[in-house]
Amino acid sequence: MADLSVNICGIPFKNPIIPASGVFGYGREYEQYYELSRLGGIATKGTTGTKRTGNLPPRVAETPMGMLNSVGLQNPGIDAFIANELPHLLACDTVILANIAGSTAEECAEVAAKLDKTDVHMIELNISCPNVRQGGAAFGTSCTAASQVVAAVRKATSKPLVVKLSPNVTSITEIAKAVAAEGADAVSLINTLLGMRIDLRTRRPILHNNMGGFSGPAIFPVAVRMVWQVANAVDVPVIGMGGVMSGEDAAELMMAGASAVQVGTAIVQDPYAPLRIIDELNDWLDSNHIASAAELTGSVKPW
Amino acid sequence: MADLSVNICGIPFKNPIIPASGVFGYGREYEQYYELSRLGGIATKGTTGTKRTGNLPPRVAETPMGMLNSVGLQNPGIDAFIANELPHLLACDTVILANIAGSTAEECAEVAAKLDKTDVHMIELNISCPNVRQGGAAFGTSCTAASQVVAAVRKATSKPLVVKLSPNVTSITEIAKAVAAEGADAVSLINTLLGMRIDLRTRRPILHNNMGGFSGPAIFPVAVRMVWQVANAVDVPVIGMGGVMSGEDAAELMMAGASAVQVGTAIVQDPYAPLRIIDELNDWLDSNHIASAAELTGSVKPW
Amino acid sequence: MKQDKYTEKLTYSVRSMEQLTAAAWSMVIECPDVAAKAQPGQFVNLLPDGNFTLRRPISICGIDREQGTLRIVFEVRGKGTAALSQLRAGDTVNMLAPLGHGFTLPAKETRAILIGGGIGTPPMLPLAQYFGANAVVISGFRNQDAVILQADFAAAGAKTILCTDDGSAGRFGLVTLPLEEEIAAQKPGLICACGPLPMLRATAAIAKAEEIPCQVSLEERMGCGIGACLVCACRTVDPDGTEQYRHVCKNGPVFNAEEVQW
Amino acid sequence: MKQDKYTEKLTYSVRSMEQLTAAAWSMVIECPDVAAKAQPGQFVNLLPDGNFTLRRPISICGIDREQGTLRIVFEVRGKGTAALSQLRAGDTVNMLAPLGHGFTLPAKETRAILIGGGIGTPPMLPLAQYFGANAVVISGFRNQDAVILQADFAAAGAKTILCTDDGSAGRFGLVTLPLEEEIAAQKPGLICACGPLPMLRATAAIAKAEEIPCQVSLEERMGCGIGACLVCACRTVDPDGTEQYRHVCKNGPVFNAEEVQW
Ligand SMILES: Cc1cc2nc3c(=O)[nH]c(=O)nc-3n(C[C@H](O)[C@H](O)[C@H](O)COP(=O)(O)OP(=O)(O)OC[C@H]3O[C@@H](n4cnc5c(N)ncnc54)[C@H](O)[C@@H]3O)c2cc1C
Ligand SMILES: Cc1cc2nc3c(=O)[nH]c(=O)nc-3n(C[C@H](O)[C@H](O)[C@H](O)COP(=O)(O)OP(=O)(O)OC[C@H]3O[C@@H](n4cnc5c(N)ncnc54)[C@H](O)[C@@H]3O)c2cc1C
Ligand SMILES: Cc1cc2nc3c(=O)[nH]c(=O)nc-3n(C[C@H](O)[C@H](O)[C@H](O)COP(=O)(O)O)c2cc1C
Ligand SMILES: Cc1cc2nc3c(=O)[nH]c(=O)nc-3n(C[C@H](O)[C@H](O)[C@H](O)COP(=O)(O)O)c2cc1C
Ligand code: FES
Ligand code: FES
Repeated sequence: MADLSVNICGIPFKNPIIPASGVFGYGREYEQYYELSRLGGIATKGTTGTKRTGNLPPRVAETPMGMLNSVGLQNPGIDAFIANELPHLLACDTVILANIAGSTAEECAEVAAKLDKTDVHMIELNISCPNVRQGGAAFGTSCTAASQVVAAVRKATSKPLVVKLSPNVTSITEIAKAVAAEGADAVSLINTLLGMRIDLRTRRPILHNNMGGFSGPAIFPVAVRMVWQVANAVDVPVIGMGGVMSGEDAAELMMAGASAVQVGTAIVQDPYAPLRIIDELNDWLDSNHIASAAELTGSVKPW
Repeated sequence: MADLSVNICGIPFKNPIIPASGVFGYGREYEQYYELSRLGGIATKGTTGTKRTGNLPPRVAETPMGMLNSVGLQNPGIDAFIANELPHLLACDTVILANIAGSTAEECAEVAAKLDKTDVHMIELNISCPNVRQGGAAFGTSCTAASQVVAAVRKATSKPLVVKLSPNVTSITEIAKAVAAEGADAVSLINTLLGMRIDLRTRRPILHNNMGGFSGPAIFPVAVRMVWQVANAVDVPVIGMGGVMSGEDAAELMMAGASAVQVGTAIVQDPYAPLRIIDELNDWLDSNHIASAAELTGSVKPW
Repeated sequence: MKQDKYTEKLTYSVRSMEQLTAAAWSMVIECPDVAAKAQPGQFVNLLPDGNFTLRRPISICGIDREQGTLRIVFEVRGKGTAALSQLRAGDTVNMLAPLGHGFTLPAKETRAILIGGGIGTPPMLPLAQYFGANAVVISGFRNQDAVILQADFAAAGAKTILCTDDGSAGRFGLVTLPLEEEIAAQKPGLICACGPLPMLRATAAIAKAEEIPCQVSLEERMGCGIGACLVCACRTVDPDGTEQYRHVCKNGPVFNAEEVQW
Repeated sequence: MKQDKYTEKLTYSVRSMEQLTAAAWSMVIECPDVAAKAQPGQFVNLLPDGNFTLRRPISICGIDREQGTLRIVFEVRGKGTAALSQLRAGDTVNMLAPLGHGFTLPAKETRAILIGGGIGTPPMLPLAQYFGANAVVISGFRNQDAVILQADFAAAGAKTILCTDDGSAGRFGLVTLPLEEEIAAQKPGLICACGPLPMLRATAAIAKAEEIPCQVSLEERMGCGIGACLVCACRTVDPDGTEQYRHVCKNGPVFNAEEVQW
């Protein structure tokens, strides 16, 4: 039995496996399958300043070893989250990362300020959300916009702040450096790539939103590459994700530089995925005589 | 039997299926399997001003429904290509797209100028090659560098010029518009994404180059998305590629906006892939009572 | 299929597999734990073998608590259902079930009209078995070759009315005509329907006009199937008129027809 | 497996499948067209069923022109070879073969020393059959449990020398010791070797020092397997000293030891 515990920004995690934002809701649906306390942590569904109804359906499409989604940040708003969901989550004996988003830096800061007054453990700021002030391009695709939103949120909270990066950029290391410079305590990556599928019969895009977020095993090599690049570019810890389906995948992302690993699409496919991945990671460590998961972080030896 | 012929920049193609640059060499290895005249066209291995030996092995890794390569543009140089390979290719009764690359705009222009004097049908300029003048970032990742190299090549040749775009950018439409403005007659996309895999046992990246080009079915949804975005942003024809494995995939890329489709990784897996894809496209058109493949181009009806 | 202790929890045996038409298959799955809880209108979510990312939702067509089995009937549409149609007795299948919110059933004595269109007919069978002779099952199909489950409905004791789009079997035309006739003959206490959206919309409109309670089973592309990923949105209206998205996998697949924003 | 006319061309039947050790399997494939052309040292490129992008190269271990079959022997290393090990007699396999440049063989009367390390031993068998009593086969394995093909080598009439890293079977230690002894006993006209790189390097060094022609079969991760994609690069030196990359799948897998940049 290897030591699976990791520590990120001073917060201890039992193990490095965390359901990713958006696939786990607020955890309630999974309690019928297992106790949430077995998880390293939980990243909650992205929450905005006010309630959002999300995009028109269809919101999901399958791709070779992947999926597209266009949920559009459907959520009840930060006040309802704090009132109805957070107390239950905080009683679950696992690390809660409240994932937040907004259309303006002010909205993000306001959401963060409200969370700052709660006992939530960490805030994960998703900067892939379209920035209404800058013509709808995501905050996460320009260093200026990214810096600006992180600066605003940083002022609003003293909680450990994880900034979640978009992979749809020319240089993710530039964005990572910009958000670290503004006081991000950690970065998480990757959010979804942008993809599209067309229904040949109807000649309509499968998603009503035409394009959507591309996740799952297919994107794993992009995740490994970006985690490696970012871990070598910034001094803050990296939480890795993107296509992790097995304990070995988690180990690979950790070697690339991740201190912990989030799991998204794997859970959409199988509610037990995080538990299986924790077990597989432990088994892999044991059979390779590695005492602690934390030793893996950044241990790749580049050529 | 549907009409499979398409026309791009005034060049008639028998059918829209073209082996992509880098997987088909100069066609010789495939002649033992079938006559090259059955193909819509052939995009040849990327050729540079002088001979390149390429990167150290290992140069290939598998990923979920995809692969990474780091060949590093191994090629005999433009003079040897023109002397030893082109005559044979031009005798094959199919459209030859000479794929070229270089480390400087001058190198690319010089290669194009040499091809301009040959009977090659089209030049496909790969701008994913690292630009030595701009610190190694690919030409294809900045509008300025992309414009500059296309302008130089445009001056060097009056052949139909296809510019092959990199997907590793924040906005592929900006790059597409920039190269169209400099006189590209068509664009082709997508080149490989950038990915990485690690060998867990040795803790070494599988590729000696650490990172490599990510291709195959996994990237198909990114290709569909980018082809759709670019086809809506520029007036020049689009040649689509990225993960096409079947006639239906080809039809999907054409609906998204492609006038023809290149096939890469599918051929690495199966030498017969292009013939199978031509047949499947024909069968799909027939069973959907569509008279001509060209009708598909851009026929998606977005929501 | 991977065999770890978690995957085992979702692994069940195929008891039998029968081809009903060129495209439709009937599968009986051994799953005592699921059969014990399953309710009419709920669905199962199957992960086909091969490189599939998403599960495939299929309605429950039969619940046999004694045998500990469920029956599903599905049509081959694409790659996933094609892979499922390859399964044979003794094979295993990865299934998350029972899922969703099923039909809310009044007393068995209620006169109920059950409407199924095409591959929407299977979830009507457990209802026909429940209401027995008090049920009228109106099923519509493209043509004779697509007709399924008529003997099962008859065996349940229900009055069965068959329609086809081309008149090649049963009555010619849409299911709404016999529906109106049956309502005229004797107003039912409940209408249940599953099938293509235009059929559901027309049925809901008739039920509303006649003030008959109506429950419909909806379809939407799904991810998790348990209410967490929010991809299976469906526009609904609250009694106070506010529109919102609810989720087919958790709030549905069965909704009261008035809840749905048609 | 997809069944179109192109895939059919690459689809062959498994005649038999035998497990040799915990990890190693021997497969006989019916492929008269391939067997007719195959040469010792060439390889086959197999696409396992499932979601694999790349084929798996495996050396030819037996060529039976009369039966129209090839034999391969492989070890389960990862997912691809694990999938291949699931195949049984009567199953089909997608194979591109024969590929590559094999051994260049002098007269059968030549004294030849054939060196195989671990899963590098299989390509030595056709050579042992060719040289018969003139061959000395020196095979090295991790331990007793990994030993394969010794009876086959003996049946070919070759002198067989077995070594294991831990002495659990045959001689203790590396294959280079018996190699030097055999050279000392009678200088051979050819050394052929396949196995781990350090073994090949050491063998090549001895052959060079003793001025004995030496051919080695190399491994490199592959794509197309036919010389087009250029991923399977191997550093070689031309006689004039210029270094270049050649390709294991087309110029090799068998190279003259002096060509290789060790
Ligand atoms: C609650 C519910 C109950 C259903 N019950 C039945 C049933 O009893 N019998 C039956 O034959 N079919 C039923 N369906 C439809 C069935 O789920 C689809 O036909 C099936 O998912 C198609 O998968 P495929 O791989 O064959 O098609 P593909 O087109 O290859 O599937 C690709 C993707 O699209 C999704 N998809 C495609 N069509 C549909 C659809 N109509 N509804 C939902 N997702 C779709 C798939 O789940 C998958 O994610 C039901 C759907 C829902 C939502
Ligand atoms: C010319 C040649 C002949 C070979 N002959 C034999 C033989 O006779 N018997 C035998 O057991 N093995 C042989 N090998 C090695 C065999 O190809 C690999 O063990 C096999 O590809 C591993 O695949 P996998 O899916 O099990 O492993 P994975 O690690 O899951 O494979 C992932 C990827 O890595 C590649 N890969 C991994 N290891 C190797 C390797 N050592 N060489 C080449 N590619 C590799 C695979 O092809 C695949 O692309 C040969 C290799 C070459 C190049
Ligand atoms: C259905 C779905 C909804 C998602 N919603 C969110 C979200 O609200 N906020 C966010 O930061 N990421 C969201 N994501 C992205 C995931 O958290 C994760 O970054 C991405 O899916 C890559 O990981 P994976 O390949 O393991 O799924 C969502 C992903 C999916 C599939
Ligand atoms: C082994 C290999 C070598 C390649 N070499 C080149 C090249 O020299 N020039 C180029 O423009 N693209 C090159 N590519 C990219 C392909 O032409 C194509 O853009 C990419 O692989 C996406 O298509 P696919 O998914 O069908 O493979 C190469 C791809 C592979 C797999
Ligand atoms: S499918 Fe995930 S919420 Fe319905
Ligand atoms: S594997 Fe393609 S050239 Fe060798």
